[in-house]
Amino acid sequence: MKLGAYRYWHETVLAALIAALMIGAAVVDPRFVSWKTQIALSSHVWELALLAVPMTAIIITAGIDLSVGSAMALSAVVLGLAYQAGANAWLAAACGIVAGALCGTFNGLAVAWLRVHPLIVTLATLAAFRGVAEGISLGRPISGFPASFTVLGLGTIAGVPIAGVIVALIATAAGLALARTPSGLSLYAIGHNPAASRFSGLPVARLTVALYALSGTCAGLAAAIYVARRNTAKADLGTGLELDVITAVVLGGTSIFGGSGRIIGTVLGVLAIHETREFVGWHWEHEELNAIVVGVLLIAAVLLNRLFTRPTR
Amino acid sequence: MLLETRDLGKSYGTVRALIGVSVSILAGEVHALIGENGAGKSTFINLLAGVVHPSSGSISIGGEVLEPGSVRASEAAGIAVIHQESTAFQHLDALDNLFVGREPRRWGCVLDRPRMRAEGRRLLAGLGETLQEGRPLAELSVAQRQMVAIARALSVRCRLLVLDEPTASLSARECGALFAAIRRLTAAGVAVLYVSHRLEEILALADRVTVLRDGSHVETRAAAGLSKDDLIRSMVGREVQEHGHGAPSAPGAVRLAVRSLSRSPCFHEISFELRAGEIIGLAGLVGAGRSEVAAAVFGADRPDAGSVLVDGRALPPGDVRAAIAAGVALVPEDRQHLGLVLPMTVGENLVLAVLASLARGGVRRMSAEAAVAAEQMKAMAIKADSPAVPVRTLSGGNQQKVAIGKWLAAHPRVLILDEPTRGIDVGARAEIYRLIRSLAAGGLATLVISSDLQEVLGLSHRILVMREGRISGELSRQDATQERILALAMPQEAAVAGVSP
Amino acid sequence: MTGAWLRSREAGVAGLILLTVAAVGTINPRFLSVENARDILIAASPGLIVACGATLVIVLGEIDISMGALMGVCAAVLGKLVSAEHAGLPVWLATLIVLSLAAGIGLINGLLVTVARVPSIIATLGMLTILTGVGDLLMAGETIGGFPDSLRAFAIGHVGMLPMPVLVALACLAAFTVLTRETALGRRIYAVGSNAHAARLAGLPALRLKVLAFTLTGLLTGVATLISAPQLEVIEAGFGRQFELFVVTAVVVGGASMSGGAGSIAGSALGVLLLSLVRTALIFLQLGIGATYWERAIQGGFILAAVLADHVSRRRRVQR
Amino acid sequence: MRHLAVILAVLTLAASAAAVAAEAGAQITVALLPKKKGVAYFTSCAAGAEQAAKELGNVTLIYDGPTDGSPEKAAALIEKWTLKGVDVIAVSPNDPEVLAPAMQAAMAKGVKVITWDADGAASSRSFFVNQATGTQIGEAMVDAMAKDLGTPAGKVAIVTATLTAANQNAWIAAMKAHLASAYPKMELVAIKPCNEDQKVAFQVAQDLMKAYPDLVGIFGISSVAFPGAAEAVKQAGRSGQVLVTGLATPNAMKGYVKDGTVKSVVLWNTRDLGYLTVRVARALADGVLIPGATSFAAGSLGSKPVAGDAILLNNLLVFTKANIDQFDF
Repeated sequence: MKLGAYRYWHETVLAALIAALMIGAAVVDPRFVSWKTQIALSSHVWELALLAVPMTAIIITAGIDLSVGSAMALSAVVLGLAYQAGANAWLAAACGIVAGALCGTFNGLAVAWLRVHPLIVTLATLAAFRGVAEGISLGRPISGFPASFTVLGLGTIAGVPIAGVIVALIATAAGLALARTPSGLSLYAIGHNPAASRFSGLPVARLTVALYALSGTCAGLAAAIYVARRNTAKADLGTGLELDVITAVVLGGTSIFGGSGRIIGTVLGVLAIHETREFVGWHWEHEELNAIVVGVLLIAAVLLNRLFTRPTR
Repeated sequence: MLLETRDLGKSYGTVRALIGVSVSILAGEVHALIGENGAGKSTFINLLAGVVHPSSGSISIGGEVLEPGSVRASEAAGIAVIHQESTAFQHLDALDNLFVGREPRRWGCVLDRPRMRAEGRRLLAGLGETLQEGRPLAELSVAQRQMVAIARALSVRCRLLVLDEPTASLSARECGALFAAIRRLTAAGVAVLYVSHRLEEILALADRVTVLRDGSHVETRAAAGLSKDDLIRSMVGREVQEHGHGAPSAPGAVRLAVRSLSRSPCFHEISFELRAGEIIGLAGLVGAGRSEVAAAVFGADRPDAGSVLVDGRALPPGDVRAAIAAGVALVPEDRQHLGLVLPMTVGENLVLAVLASLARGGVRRMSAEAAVAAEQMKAMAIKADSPAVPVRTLSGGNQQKVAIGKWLAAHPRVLILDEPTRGIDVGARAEIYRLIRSLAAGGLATLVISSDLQEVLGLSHRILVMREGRISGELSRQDATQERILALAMPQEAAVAGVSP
Repeated sequence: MTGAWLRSREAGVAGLILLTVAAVGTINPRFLSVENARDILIAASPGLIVACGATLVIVLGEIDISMGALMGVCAAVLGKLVSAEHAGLPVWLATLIVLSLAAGIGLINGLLVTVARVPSIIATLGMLTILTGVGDLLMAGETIGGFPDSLRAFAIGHVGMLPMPVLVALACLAAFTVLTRETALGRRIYAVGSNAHAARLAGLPALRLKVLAFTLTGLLTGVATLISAPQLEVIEAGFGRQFELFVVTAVVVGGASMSGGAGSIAGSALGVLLLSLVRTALIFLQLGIGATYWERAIQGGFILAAVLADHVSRRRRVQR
Repeated sequence: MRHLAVILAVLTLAASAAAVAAEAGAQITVALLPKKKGVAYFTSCAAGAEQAAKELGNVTLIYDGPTDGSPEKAAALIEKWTLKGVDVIAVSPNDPEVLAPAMQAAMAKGVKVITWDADGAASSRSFFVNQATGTQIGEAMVDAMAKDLGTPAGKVAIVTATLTAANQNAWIAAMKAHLASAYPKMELVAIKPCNEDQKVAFQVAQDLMKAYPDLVGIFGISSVAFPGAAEAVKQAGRSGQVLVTGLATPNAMKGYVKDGTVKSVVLWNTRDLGYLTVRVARALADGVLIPGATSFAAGSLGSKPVAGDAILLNNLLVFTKANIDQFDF
C-alpha cells in the first residue's frame, strides 16, 4: 500500500500526539493519568464534544455555525424559565431542547432558503440568541433543580458518567450516519459541490436545514447537561464556546472548505484539546497558558496535516 | 520566424495532453490551430501563455528561449492570450478589466485614469464597441464582455496574439469588426494564433493551418486551396462516414411533452414532444437557449410559464427531485461543476443519484452500491483502476462516462444529454454514440443537445433547431443537412457576412 | 451613474443610518448635537481604521479574526514601553515598536495563509487564541497607566476642530479609498478576489497581495491601538476583546462578500458607523432600566435584519 | 505504680501534643481562586496572600483563576484542585450558583472550602472571609455618592460589568433598595453594561451624560467601569458637576481623585483581605478555627472578630484626596 493511499493519517498522528502527551503526563505526575482523575475531569468536555459532532457535519458541507454557544445559553434560559413556571424539570429540559432546535432551524432556513453565507447568518445570530437569552432572563441565574434531574450531569452508570454515555451514543450515531446513510454521503457531496449535488437530486436545502436544526438541538441537549451539572441556568453560559468547538473540529482533520472530515477525527480533536488543556492546567496552574497552547496546537495540527496527508476524506 | 516550439509536451499524471509538438509561427501571419475537442489545443495555448509548465520541450520566441511556466515571462516576450473560459473580473468595470495587471500609472502607483479612458475608448472603438464605464462586467452582455477581453489582449503591444474561440458568442457585425482588427494587426507584423471550430472563418482568415489530433501534431500547411472537407479529414483522421439511421424501429408513446415553456430572457414558447425510443437532436448556436431549456425541463430552473409533462403527468416547476422521481435525467454540459463531484470516488459518483433507493431502512447497503457501480463501470467501459479512485483523476472521456452512467443507474425514462461528447477523444466518443443508440433502441426517450452538427445528424431521428430563444424549425432525419441546420440556427442577418472581409 | 449609486449597498446602509438618526433625533433631539456626533465618531475611529484592512482581506476572499487579541497585546506592549514605572522609552520609539509588532503579526498571518496554506479563518483563529494568552501574560494582572502626555495627545488631542482619532481615521479612510479605487495595487486586489483563476492568467501576484492585506490589517490594528488605548488613563487586561467580531460584522453589513471581489471602503465605514450608532441610540431612547436587558437582542436583530434584507433584495435584483 | 501512670500519662500527652503540633505545622497547599485572574484588584489580593504564606512558611499557595471570569472555568479549577488533593480551596465565587455543586463536591472529598471577597451558599463552604457583604458594599457606594453630592438629589446611573455578573447584580439590588429607602430624591435612570470593556464604559458614560443632561452621578461598580466612567466625565470637562464613585483599587483612581473628578473611592484593603484569607485557611487546616469561635488571631492584622461563620475584615475604606496617597495597591 502506498503511503498516500492510507486514509487515516491525520487520526493516526493525532492519536500518537495524545498518547505522547499522556505518557509524558504519566512521567510527570501519575495521578493525572489515573482512571479516577480522568473520569472526574471528563465532565469538563461534554458540552464541547456534543457540539463538535454536528459542527463536524456542518463544516463537511462547507458551512459553519458560530451561534452554538449562544443557542446553548438561550436553551438553558428557556429550560430554567420553564422550570420556574412550574414545569417538571425533564419537561423543562425538553422545552430548552426545542428552543435550541428552533434556533438551529432559523439558521438553517436563512442559509438554505435565503442563501445567506452561513458565516454571516450565524455571526448575526451569535449576538441575537444571547441577547434574547439575556432579555427573557433579565440576566438572572435560575437554580434549585431537583436531584433527580442533576443526575443527567453528575450521575454515573457503572462508573461512567451518564453525560458521557449520551455523548458517546450521539457521536457513534453521527459517525455511522455520515459513513453509512445516504444523507451522510450527500453531506460530503454538498460540501464538495452543492450545484452538482442538486443536479443529482440530493435534497440539498432540506439536508442543510436539518443539519443546522440538529446543531441547535445538540446545543439544547448540551444546555440541559450543563444545567444539570452546575444546577444553574444563566444567559452567559457557553460564551466563546463556538471557537473552541471549531478548533476541535478542525484539529480533528475536517477541512474548513468542506467535503472532508470524520467523527472519529473530531473525537480525537476534542480529546487532544481536552487533555492538553487539563494537563497544562494540572501542571502549571496558569490559565493564561491554556489559550497559547491550544492556539499553537491548532496551527501546528493543520501544518502537520499539510505535511503528512493529501486532501482526501 | 517569430515563435518556435520544439518537441513541446505536457502530461497530467498518466494522461498525455500534448505529445512532442514542433510548430513554427511567422511574424505577420494568421496561423490557425484546429483539432477536435481534447486534441490538445488548450494545453498548447496554456503552455504558450506560461500558465502551465511543460513536461518536455521548449518554446523560443524571436530566437530566445522562453522561461517555461511563467505568465510574466510570456507577457514580457510579447505573447498575449485571450482564453476561452471566463477570465473576466466580474466585479470590476470594463476599464479595469482592460488594464488590470499592466495599468498606466502616474507617480509610480496612481492609476492614470484619463489615459486609461482614452486608450480604452480607442481600443473598443477599433472593435466597434463603446466603453461602458463604472458598471461591473457582470452587468454587461456576453458579447460586450468578449469584446472587452479581446480589447484587453490588443492593448498589449504584443508580437503574438492568441485567440481561443473568440467568435463563439459574437454576432456577425462584431465578428466583422474583430476580423478587421486582426488584419490591421497582421499588417503591422503581429502574428495571430487563431483557434476556432468554425472552419469557414479559418479558411477565410488564416494563412497557415496547424492540425492537432489526440495531443499530437498532424500537419501544418498553407490554408490556400484547402477545403472544409480537407480540414475535417485531417482533424478526424478518417473519412467522414455515412452516418445515421432512419426513424426509430418502433416509435413509442409520448414520454416527454413540453408545452409553451418560457423563461425570460433565455427562451420563449418552447413546445415539443419526445417519444419512447426516439432521439431528438437540439441544435443551435451557443447562447440560443438550449441548455436553459434542458435545465427548466429538469427542474433546475423555474420557468415563467408553460408546463412539462412526463407520461402525461405535469411536473411541479423548479423541482429537480420531482423530475428525477418521474424519470427525467440530465447529463449537463458543464460536467465538472454540475455533473460530477470531482473529488469523490467513481463508485460514489455512480450511485449518487440512486443513493436513497439503494438504502434499506435509511442505511446504505454497501454491497448493493458496489454492485451498481461495478455494473455501470462495466456497461460504460469506464477505465479506472478501481471504483475507489477519485473521478478527478480520470480522463475527460471516462469522466463523461461516469456522468452518464450515474443516470443510467437510475433507469431513467427520459434522458437529456447536453453536449455529451465535448472534450472527449474519438474513441470514447464512438462508444458514447453506440451507447446512446442502444439505449434508444431499448425504449429510452433521448434529447441530445449538441453544437457538433455531425453529431446531431449522426444520432437524431428528428432535429429541432433553436435561434435566439425560440424553436426556429424542425427537420426530419431525411431532410436535415448541415447547411439547413445552420440556416435555421444563424441569426437572420446573413450568417457568413462576418467571415468575408 | 446616480441611479446606480442609489441602488448600491452603500446607499442602503447610508439610508439606514439616516433613518436611525432621524428617528432617534425626533424622539430625543439631544441626539442630534455636534458633541454627540463627535463622540460617536471618536468611538467609531478604531473600527473605521481596522475596517480598512479587514475590507481588503475580505475582498481577497480571506478573513482575519485576530484583530481584537492583537489590539490587547499592542496595548499591553505600548503601556509597558512608555509608562514611567516600566521601560519608560520615548514615545516615538515605543510607537515604532508597537507598529512593527502589529505589522509583524499581520505578516505572520499572511504567511500562514499563503505559504503554509492554512485556511485564513483557522490561521487567524489560532492567532487570536495565542495572542489572548500572550496579552494576559504581558499584563500580569496589573493595570498599566502613566501614559505621557505626548502619547495621550494621539487619543484625546485635537487638530483644529477635529479630534485626533477622527483625523487619523479619516486619513486612513481617504488613503484606502484612493488605494482601492485609484491605484493599480487596489484594482489588483479586487481582481484577485473577483476571479483567482483569471488573476493567475493575468500574472497577478495573488499571494503577495494577500500577505500585504494581512500585514496592513495588523499595522492598522496597531494604529487603532495607538489612538484608542491612551484615551484612558489606565488600561487593564482584556483591552480590545471581541473587537474582531465588531469589525467583521461591520464590514459584512457594509456589503463586502465572504466569497471575495465585492466590498468597498465606503461601505465598510458606513457599516462601522451604523453599528456604533446602535448602542448610543439605545441610550438616547431612554427606554428605561428593564429594556437594558434587551439591548443585545436589539443589536443582534439589527445586524440580522441588515444582512438578510440586503441578501433578499440582491437576489431579487439578480432574478429580475 | 502511680509514678509510672503519671509518666505514661505525661508521655502520652506529650506524644499527642507533638502529634498535633507536627500536623499543625505540616506543609499544606492552599488554592486561592479569584473571580477573574488578571485584574489589578485580585492581583493585589494575591500579593497579600503571598505575604501571609511567606510569613507562615508552611503554606504552598496556588493563585489561579479564569482569565475571562467564566464561572464554568472557575468550577473546573475547583474540581481539578479537589482531584489534586489540595488542603484548602479559597473561592471568590464569580457565580455562587454555578460554583456551589463543585464546592460541595470538594467538601465531600474532605477538602476545606472557604469563600473570600464574595460569599457563596452556606452549604458550599465552612467559613467566609468577609471584607463586607454585598449589601454593605452597595450601601457604602450610595452613601458615598450622597455625601459627595452634598444634597442627595438628582438623576444617577450605574455602569456595570455585564448584565449577568452575579456580584454586580447583588450590589445593584442593594443600591436600588438603599436609594429607595434612604435617598428618595436620587433617581436611578439607567443601568448600562460595559461588557468588561473599558472603552465601552467610557463611551457609555459619555452617552449617559448627553442623554441625561441633568445627570448628577455615575456609579462605576467594577474596576473596569469606574476608571472608564471617570475618564469620560473628565474629558467632557464636567468634573465636579457629574460625580463618579464606585469600586476600584486606589492606584487606578489616584489621578481622578486628585483632579477632583472622583471624590470617593469605596474599597477595602485588598492586601489585607488576601492575607487574612490565607491565615484563615491555615487555621482551618490546623483545626484551630472551629465553629463557634468569636475571634480569630490573624497574624500581623491582630485579632479579627468572627460572626457566626464569617471572619470579618471590617475595614471598608473610602479613599479621598486626603488619604489616597497612603495606599499603594
